[in-house]
Amino acid sequence: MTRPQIAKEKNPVFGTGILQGMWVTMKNFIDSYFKKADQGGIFTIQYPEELCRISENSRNFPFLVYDAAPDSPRCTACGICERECPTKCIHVEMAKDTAGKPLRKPAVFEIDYGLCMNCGMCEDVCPFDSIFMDRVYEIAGRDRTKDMLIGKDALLKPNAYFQKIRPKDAADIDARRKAAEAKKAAAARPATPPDAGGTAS
Amino acid sequence: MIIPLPHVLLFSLALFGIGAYGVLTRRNIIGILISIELMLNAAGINLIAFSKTTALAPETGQIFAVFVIAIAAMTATVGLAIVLALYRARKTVFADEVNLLKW
Amino acid sequence: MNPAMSFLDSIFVNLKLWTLNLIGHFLPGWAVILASIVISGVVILCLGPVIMMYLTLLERKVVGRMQNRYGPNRVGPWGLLQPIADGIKMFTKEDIVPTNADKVIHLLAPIVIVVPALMVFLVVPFGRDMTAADLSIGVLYFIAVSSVTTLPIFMGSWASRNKYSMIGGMRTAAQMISYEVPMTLAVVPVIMMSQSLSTASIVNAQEGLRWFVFTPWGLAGFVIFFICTVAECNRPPFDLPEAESELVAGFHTEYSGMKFALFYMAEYMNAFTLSAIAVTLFLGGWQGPFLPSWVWFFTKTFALIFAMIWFRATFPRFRVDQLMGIAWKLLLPLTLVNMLVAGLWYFIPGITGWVGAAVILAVSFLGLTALNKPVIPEKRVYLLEN
Amino acid sequence: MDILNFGIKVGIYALMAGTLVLAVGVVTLRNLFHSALCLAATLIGTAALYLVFHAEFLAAVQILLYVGAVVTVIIFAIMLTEHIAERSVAQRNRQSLPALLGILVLIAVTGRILLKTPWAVNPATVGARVTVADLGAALMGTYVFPFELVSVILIAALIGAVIVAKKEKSS
Repeated sequence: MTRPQIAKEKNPVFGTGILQGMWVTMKNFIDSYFKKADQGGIFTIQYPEELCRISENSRNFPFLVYDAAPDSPRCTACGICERECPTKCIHVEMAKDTAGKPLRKPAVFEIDYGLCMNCGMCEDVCPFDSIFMDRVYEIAGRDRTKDMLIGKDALLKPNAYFQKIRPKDAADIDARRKAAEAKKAAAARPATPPDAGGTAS
Repeated sequence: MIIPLPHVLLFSLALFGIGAYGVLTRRNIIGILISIELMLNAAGINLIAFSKTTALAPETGQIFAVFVIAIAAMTATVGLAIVLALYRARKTVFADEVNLLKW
Repeated sequence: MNPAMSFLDSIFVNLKLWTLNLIGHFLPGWAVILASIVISGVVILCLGPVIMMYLTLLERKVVGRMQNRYGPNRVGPWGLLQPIADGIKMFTKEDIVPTNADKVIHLLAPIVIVVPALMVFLVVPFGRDMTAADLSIGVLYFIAVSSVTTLPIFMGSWASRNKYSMIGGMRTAAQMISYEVPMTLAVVPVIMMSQSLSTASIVNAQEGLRWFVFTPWGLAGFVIFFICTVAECNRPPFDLPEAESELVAGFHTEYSGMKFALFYMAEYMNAFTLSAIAVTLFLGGWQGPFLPSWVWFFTKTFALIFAMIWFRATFPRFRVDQLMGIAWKLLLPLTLVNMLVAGLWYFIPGITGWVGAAVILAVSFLGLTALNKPVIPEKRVYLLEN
Repeated sequence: MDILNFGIKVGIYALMAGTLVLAVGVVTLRNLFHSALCLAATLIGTAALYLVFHAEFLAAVQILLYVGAVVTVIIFAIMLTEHIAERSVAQRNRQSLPALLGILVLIAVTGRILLKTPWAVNPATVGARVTVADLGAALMGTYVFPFELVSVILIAALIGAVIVAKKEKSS
């Protein structure tokens, strides 16, 4: 067996290595007072006062988008997301008017955040660009059946919010929707659009 | 002297007697060493007490007490080294089991 | 020194005298003596734990800063109430005693360990005329009392009936006995120069800026003493007795709640008193220009404590053989040389003595380091038996 | 000052009694570790008694060397040989009773002699305060030969202890 070669000592004078090491910690100590996080200062985030900067692509729980007002969401209560959801955490009921005729918007839209596994399937399958993944994370509750079951009122958020959290996606989607609408308007110019109130933006 | 000399001497005598009893009755060699320390200590008290009362030069007794302490330290180190060597060789620390040289 | 400064300088001394005068009006003479003892005692008994509490906070903050963190800053402004929160937590924790433990000694060990830690405060000169008891054997008293600390550590480690505690206790014994030798010998030149063992007169011998650390033997002695100090209070990089990664927590593995808190307290009070004694012996104690004496004393002491924390944040733990090697093969011969050098420096006045002393120390240091080349252990080959 | 003096006197006698009780513990306790701890307490009690005789230096040396070093070494040895000293093994040989009787006779006779002897108390010595400097001067002057002798013996003991306790290399 040959003995492993020990690297030649870099510091010729005894003790300089110790001083170098001490200088490293001292520099850290001084930098922690005078430098910003990205220049070698403290990068700890003081959580409740300041929040983490979240990257645009972060996703966790779904929410619903409305354009003009919360009582006219993009969602048409088609129920595709409800069917496709792997954990079956979405529950949708279609709204009906007084005569019993179904309206194209949800009466009940509930998501059980306790069940949801943040897969984003609902966002992929939604044909009306209505359901998207949010990135709120301060949603802890004391009761897993009550506090984790989020209703329609809490789920509905304006398009402006969506544009704020995911500007790139939102811009793409808005552009696509605008183009589709323009096409539709061009095709059916003589007639009035049947659901102008619902999709106009 | 705040207390009479014979009282101190009686105290150190009692300490010496207790130590001697320990030396005579303990089986464990370390126990015997501990008891010897007690006896040496009693001697130290006597030296100090005499140096404070009857000595011609007051520091004599203290000097010899220092020597006693030094000797005690030596006893402890050498004695315990012997105990360890004995323990390694014969797996015992009992004085009456080390009887190889007994007739 | 202007009157305002001298008022500040002796504020605590005058406060005590004033209180004693007040007591003297109402009570007989023996009560005044008793009260004098009680006042000093109470001040020390309060000072010790308070200093300990804030040392823990200081340590956590400074180590945090050195590791790019904030450290505790939630309880109270800048985390100032954190030690109190910790104390409450310690008080309310369950006290667990192992089944096979030696119950009495297990209980006694943490109580006994605080006693020497508090007793050392007696000879610390906190400022001008601010030594609680100016014993004629002050330094020796300090060395003697702090050497007792080994015993309760032994008691705790043995009574726990735990192999980690046991190993920790054994390591403590080896380490503390070894480092006591160079520590005591490093003090000898100071005693030679000041010709006294009393801490107050040692400080007085360093009048003005003639601190012992500004002489060749003083600098060497200070460095040796401080290294031994760090080793004596089991702080990193000498924390083998309580090495977390190897021994769980060493001798206090089996302690919880208030008993653990007492161990912790003793450790931090030892760190403080040892730094204070290092300041007294080498850094001129409370001597210093412009500021009140006690401010100087505490500034210097906390500077040393900061250095200890700095070591903790910087250095990895020693190996056992390296630990023993430093004490016996490097520091001990160096202290012996240092004693000789101190004598030479005293008898050869002027620049010759200075240069000669410095040269002898440097040469012996380099020689010793050359003799103590790190041993690279043989690579072990384990042959599989077939 | 009378009350203070009386208190000190009572304290000293209590100290002596406590030290004796602890010393009895040293020789009678079955568990060697306990008796080593009792020894430490006894030695501290003795050191306190040294303080009564104004031998501060001796008291400090006593604590430093005995409690700090000797007791630690003893405990070290106890720990290394511990599992032999188990509770089931007899810790005392069969000469307890004769030893006790002999010691009692010794104490009785010597104590009687002690009390009967007219001690020639030297008033000059009683008043003298021995400083550390005095001790150092005496050690380096009058007693330099025993001092050197003790240091030689210390070195011999140190080397001897290392040699005796050294583990022989297995060949």
